[in-house]
Amino acid sequence: MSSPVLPEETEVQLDAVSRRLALTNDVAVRFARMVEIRLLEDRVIDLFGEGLIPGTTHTCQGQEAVAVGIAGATRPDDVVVCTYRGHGMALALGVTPDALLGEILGRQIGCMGGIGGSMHLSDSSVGLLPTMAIVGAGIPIAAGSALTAQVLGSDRISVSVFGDGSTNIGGFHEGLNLAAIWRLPVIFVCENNLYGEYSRIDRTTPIEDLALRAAGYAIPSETVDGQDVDAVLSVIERAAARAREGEGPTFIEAKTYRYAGHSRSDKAAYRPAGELDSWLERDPVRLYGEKLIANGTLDEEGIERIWAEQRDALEATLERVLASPRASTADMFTRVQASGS
Amino acid sequence: MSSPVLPEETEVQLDAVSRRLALTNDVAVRFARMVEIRLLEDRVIDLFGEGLIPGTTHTCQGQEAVAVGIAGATRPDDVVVCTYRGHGMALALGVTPDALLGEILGRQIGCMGGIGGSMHLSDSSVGLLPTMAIVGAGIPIAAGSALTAQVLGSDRISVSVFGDGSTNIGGFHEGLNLAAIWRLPVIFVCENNLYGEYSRIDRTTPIEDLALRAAGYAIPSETVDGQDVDAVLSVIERAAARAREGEGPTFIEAKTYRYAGHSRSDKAAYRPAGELDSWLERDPVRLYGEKLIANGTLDEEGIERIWAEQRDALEATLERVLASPRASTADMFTRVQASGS
Amino acid sequence: MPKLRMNQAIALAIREEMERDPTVVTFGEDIAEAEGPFKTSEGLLERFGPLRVRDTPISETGFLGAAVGAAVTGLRPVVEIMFVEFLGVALDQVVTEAAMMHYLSGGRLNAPLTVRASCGSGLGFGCQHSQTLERWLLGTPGLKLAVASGARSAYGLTKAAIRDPDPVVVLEPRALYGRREDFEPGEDAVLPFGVGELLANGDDVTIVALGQTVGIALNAVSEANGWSADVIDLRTLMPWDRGIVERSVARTGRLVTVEENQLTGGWGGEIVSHVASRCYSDLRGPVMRITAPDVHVPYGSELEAEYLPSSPYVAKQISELISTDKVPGHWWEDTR
Amino acid sequence: MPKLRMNQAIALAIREEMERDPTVVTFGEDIAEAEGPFKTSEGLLERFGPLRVRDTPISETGFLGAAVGAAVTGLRPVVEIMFVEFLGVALDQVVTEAAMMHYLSGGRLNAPLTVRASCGSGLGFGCQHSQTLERWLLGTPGLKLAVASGARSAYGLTKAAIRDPDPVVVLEPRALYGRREDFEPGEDAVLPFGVGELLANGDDVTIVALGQTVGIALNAVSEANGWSADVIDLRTLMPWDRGIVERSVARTGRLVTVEENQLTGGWGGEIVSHVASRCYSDLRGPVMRITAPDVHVPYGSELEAEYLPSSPYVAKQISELISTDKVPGHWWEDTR
Ligand SMILES: Cc1ncc(C[n+]2csc(CCOP(=O)(O)OP(=O)(O)O)c2C)c(N)n1
Ligand SMILES: Cc1ncc(C[n+]2csc(CCOP(=O)(O)OP(=O)(O)O)c2C)c(N)n1
Ligand SMILES: [Mg+2]
Ligand SMILES: [Mg+2]
Repeated sequence: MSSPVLPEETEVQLDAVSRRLALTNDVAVRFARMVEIRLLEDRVIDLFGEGLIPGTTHTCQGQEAVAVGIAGATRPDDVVVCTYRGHGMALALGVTPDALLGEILGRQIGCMGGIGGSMHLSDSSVGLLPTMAIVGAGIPIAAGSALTAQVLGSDRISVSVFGDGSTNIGGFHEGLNLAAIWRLPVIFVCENNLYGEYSRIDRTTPIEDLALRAAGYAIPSETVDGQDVDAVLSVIERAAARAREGEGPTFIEAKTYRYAGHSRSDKAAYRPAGELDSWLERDPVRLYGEKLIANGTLDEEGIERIWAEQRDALEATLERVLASPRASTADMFTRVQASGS
Repeated sequence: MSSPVLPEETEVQLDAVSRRLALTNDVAVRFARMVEIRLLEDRVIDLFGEGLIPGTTHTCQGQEAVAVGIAGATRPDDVVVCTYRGHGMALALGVTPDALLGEILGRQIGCMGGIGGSMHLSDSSVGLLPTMAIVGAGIPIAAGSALTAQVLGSDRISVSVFGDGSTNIGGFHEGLNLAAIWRLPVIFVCENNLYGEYSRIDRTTPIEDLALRAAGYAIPSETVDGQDVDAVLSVIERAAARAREGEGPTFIEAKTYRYAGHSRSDKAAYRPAGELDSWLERDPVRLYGEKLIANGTLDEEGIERIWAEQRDALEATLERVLASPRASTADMFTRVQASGS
Repeated sequence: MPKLRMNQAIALAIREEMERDPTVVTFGEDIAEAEGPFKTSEGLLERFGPLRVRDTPISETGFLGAAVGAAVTGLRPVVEIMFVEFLGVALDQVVTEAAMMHYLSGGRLNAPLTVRASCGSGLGFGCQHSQTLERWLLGTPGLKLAVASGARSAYGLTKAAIRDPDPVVVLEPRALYGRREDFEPGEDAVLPFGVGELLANGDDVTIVALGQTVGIALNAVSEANGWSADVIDLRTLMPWDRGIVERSVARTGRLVTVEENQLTGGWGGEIVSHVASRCYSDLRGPVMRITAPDVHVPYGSELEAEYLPSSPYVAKQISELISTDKVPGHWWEDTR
Repeated sequence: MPKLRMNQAIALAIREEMERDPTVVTFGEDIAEAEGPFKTSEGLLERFGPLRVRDTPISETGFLGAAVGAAVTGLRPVVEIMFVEFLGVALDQVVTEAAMMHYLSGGRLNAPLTVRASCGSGLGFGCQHSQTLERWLLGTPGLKLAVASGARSAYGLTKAAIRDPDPVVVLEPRALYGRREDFEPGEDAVLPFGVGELLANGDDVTIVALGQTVGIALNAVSEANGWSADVIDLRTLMPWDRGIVERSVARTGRLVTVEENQLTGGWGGEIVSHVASRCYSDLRGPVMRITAPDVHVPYGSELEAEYLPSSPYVAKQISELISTDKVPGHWWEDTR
């Protein structure tokens, strides 16, 4: 599990790894993590609304199962490259709420020191490469991190997470082709939440089944219900096994939905009436809770307790973060170059 | 046939249009044009060998049928966007050998005034947009010229010509997707000559049938024998009809081969033994000559005469061009901006 | 006189040009139905319909390339790049294709294409969404480059860009979209390229500013103590108005550029070099560039405010220059 | 001492670094089986095999992005961009992704990536294959930028780039690939970044050159009549050696930059601005930039030769500067 990308481990980083392992090993933790993501995202929207945060943010309510499924099916020494819509993925991978909210709120305890903001998360201890704010840029980067594993002969894999809208940019095409021709151990996960910004997918993409595109690179593909965490988990597990066996990339389309608008200022008025409601009927957090009750892992009360615990924890975190020091002027200068500035 | 892209017509330009119409109307001219291309390309290689020309050149011996087929199936007011491997396409569209050799030899009579060189041809009188030397760049540009026809309500179409290697660059992906979603009147013609520079297609592209990629944009596709000028012609005619009817883009893969290396300095040692020979057996110029004899259009002697005429014409052209003035220092400055410099 | 926000002024400029010339079309990501992420195309889809006002896929190379192809065949496309950084995935189409079309057609084709891009810091968007990046464009033969400094200049430059026969990039400082300005739209408000504007008059120094720093420079001058300055809004960088700068420096004897860029590679170097070279005998002190430090744009209101030169800082640096005839250190030379 | 061509020196540098460090890999279009379009990777595939030496599809965004991902996870990729213009389709990966990786990881990750790109005029490749384009890169925080001026500096800079923890772009003037130079390869020949080299000594003027103009400047000096010059090969533009330039100007009192770029937006503006600003009191005459005109690089040997500043032209301009203490007009100011 040790990795060449890991420098000295700080306390927070160790914490991230244990959080990750807890999620891998315990389905109740998996559920709790989904709750954590949901609550935190809702809170972030509020914080922006209250004017506490400058800039923008992209939340992922409704997409929790994809993030938790990916995290549950991979190892902390695997690499994940996701996007500006990365809070959920980061938390699922183990990034602590302190580090995440710290970053969003511009604090030094933020996972990149509070000078990146909501779109720029990173934690190498759990394999989260910096989340990039340029659509498509992360796709070839994920291929490249898989190249490292291939060249060094390790069985680490990479996961590239991106949206439906990103399948129209050149980096998608080039990244998938390169991964295919080099047989790289990488899984491409397209979170098809039906929208790229304010545009519905059918207005920008002339096909419905994105797997057709994978065929253009001879990459095997699967489509999965993105609201079902176990379904996501098992499709990723299969793809990860293929990748670790040297059988190359897999393309996975997870059908999902984002409840909030594209970013802080978007009220999502462009959505057809009823669309959100019909997706809410298949809410991934509730569905998973029901499943855990059905199979006897938890009872109603256990579910309620998890919600309550997570609510309390979030408020405690927020208090800690708001009391912690902001990024300072010096921080602007010290991480521009690895060779010192 | 008049076009908003046409400024004042010079003699040479008028000549280009008549050359184009001659090719459309007369199969013997079509054959003569293929001979012209073959001879000129061979001569260009010699000229470079003799040190008469600086820089590089990309010739198209073996691919004549694709160029002539496209020219024969389209109108002079349609738009064609091709690449640095553009001599054949330019001649087929009507560009005169004087304008072409003039450009290659840096003369003011060159089709862009002798300051562009072999990779940069252009003649708006026959719809040839400037040939660009950046792989893939012309693909969205062709889509854009089709957008003009769509917006202005004209029935002009655009043809985008590019190589097999270019199907791996982002501009290909984005250009095709945009053309599909906007239903633009454009035909994408991929000249699959099996190589991108020195790399055989199977080493860079994980699929054999490039039409699979078109499916990723819901673009209908056809594969055609690129050595058979009539086959190319009819596939383009079908696609052109679709485009003019408002039915959107078509993707055509023309299977062909380049006899020479990628560029002036390339001896093509990377080719498997026998590959060139097997393609030479289906030489497009010879095949077409045989067909014209078989159907009684020409006899052996007629074929010979065309070769001889074209040989003489080429030498005469070359003499004229070499005697004509070189581009001058002032030419460097006068065409940098349309608004004057 | 209507008081327009800068984004409204831009939408008005595009609308008027679309009325005037049926070959003007506009497209970009979410500019049609959603009327633009920054509301710079409000009302256009409704007025001109989906043939001329289009949303695009997330395909900067695709739609910029399409704009190039459309421009050389008879349209005048106005395309929006949501954040100027996104040009990084498609720069080729602007600087290597569009800018060479006239040249590569032997002077026969024009590429009358307008690329609008929001730019700049001040809104907390973080390092990949807060730069100005004139440097990617400055120096490209065949291209023109304008930078808006408010509603009035955005209106005038956008209209001029759309009418121009050459490809033009217009940068729009994002932090100014919401600011209102009084001005009279119309033909007289069209701003010619290559003509700077003198916004304040003074004797001791010539300040050249652009985009977001125009307001900063004007504020600095209003706080000036014991000195006065010419303040020039350069408005276009390609071409740039050598005459207005040279004439002013001939009077003031000093030149200061105020830019939003990092120090290295910014446009200020071009102006300063020209003056130091060609107006040497007019100078009575060193030329000076006031810029941001050579770092990524930090996130967070406070740090971002420190990053961008502030009016008090500009005033302080200029005071020191004038009183000592030496260029004072940049603020970060002390800090670090 | 072996007499190596510049392309051989580059291949040797890569080979030695690959021997030294098993995490060094190299890829690009036709660099493996064909050993590079300019033969800069001769022998590498044979020596290191297809896992570490790879041909890529024509996908600059794809393979540059892959290099970024590989770099932050433990490899040291050396990627070739055949002609620097091709960065236009993929600039994002270098300046917005690679250059920000260290910053965006809170300082935890490095992106030790070397991008090699051939550049420059002189071989008749026409306007889309003959530029230098430092301007696309200069000023990008987090990025380093080196320019080779011959076999020796190409060798030393390439090795330093591969060892550097930050992303580095090394530009290789294409016209120099075939030129031979005598030098001793090895550890001592590794060239540190940010250190210029004084190649000639003189009293009257400091000439700063880079890449292909280093040889041009040296020739100009050898033809100089009545004056002598310090000639500095700047070698790296990010960081650039302020010290060597400042010290020289303090002695000579004059600065001239000789660049291959068009006038506007070239690196010379950065050097000249710094000196005009910070070394003002050392100057005894105006600073001067000698450049190409603001046009596309023309095709054809004669025109291309006119485009690039020649040694006699450089000598003439400097003579005039020294004798008149005025900056003479550029050649094209008379011509047009
Ligand atoms: C190259 C580039 N173009 C445009 C944008 C602006 N942008 C940010 S997110 C986004 C939509 C992406 O949609 P999708 O890929 O479906 O992901 P989602 O936001 O739905 O998760 C756009 C257009 C960008 N960041 N980068
Ligand atoms: C963006 C870009 N990358 C690389 C090149 C260098 N290059 C020129 S031609 C070529 C091969 C293109 O192959 P293909 O598309 O099959 O066309 P063909 O040459 O076979 O006609 C390459 C890699 C380029 N011109 N532009
Ligand atoms: Mg989406
Ligand atoms: Mg090919």
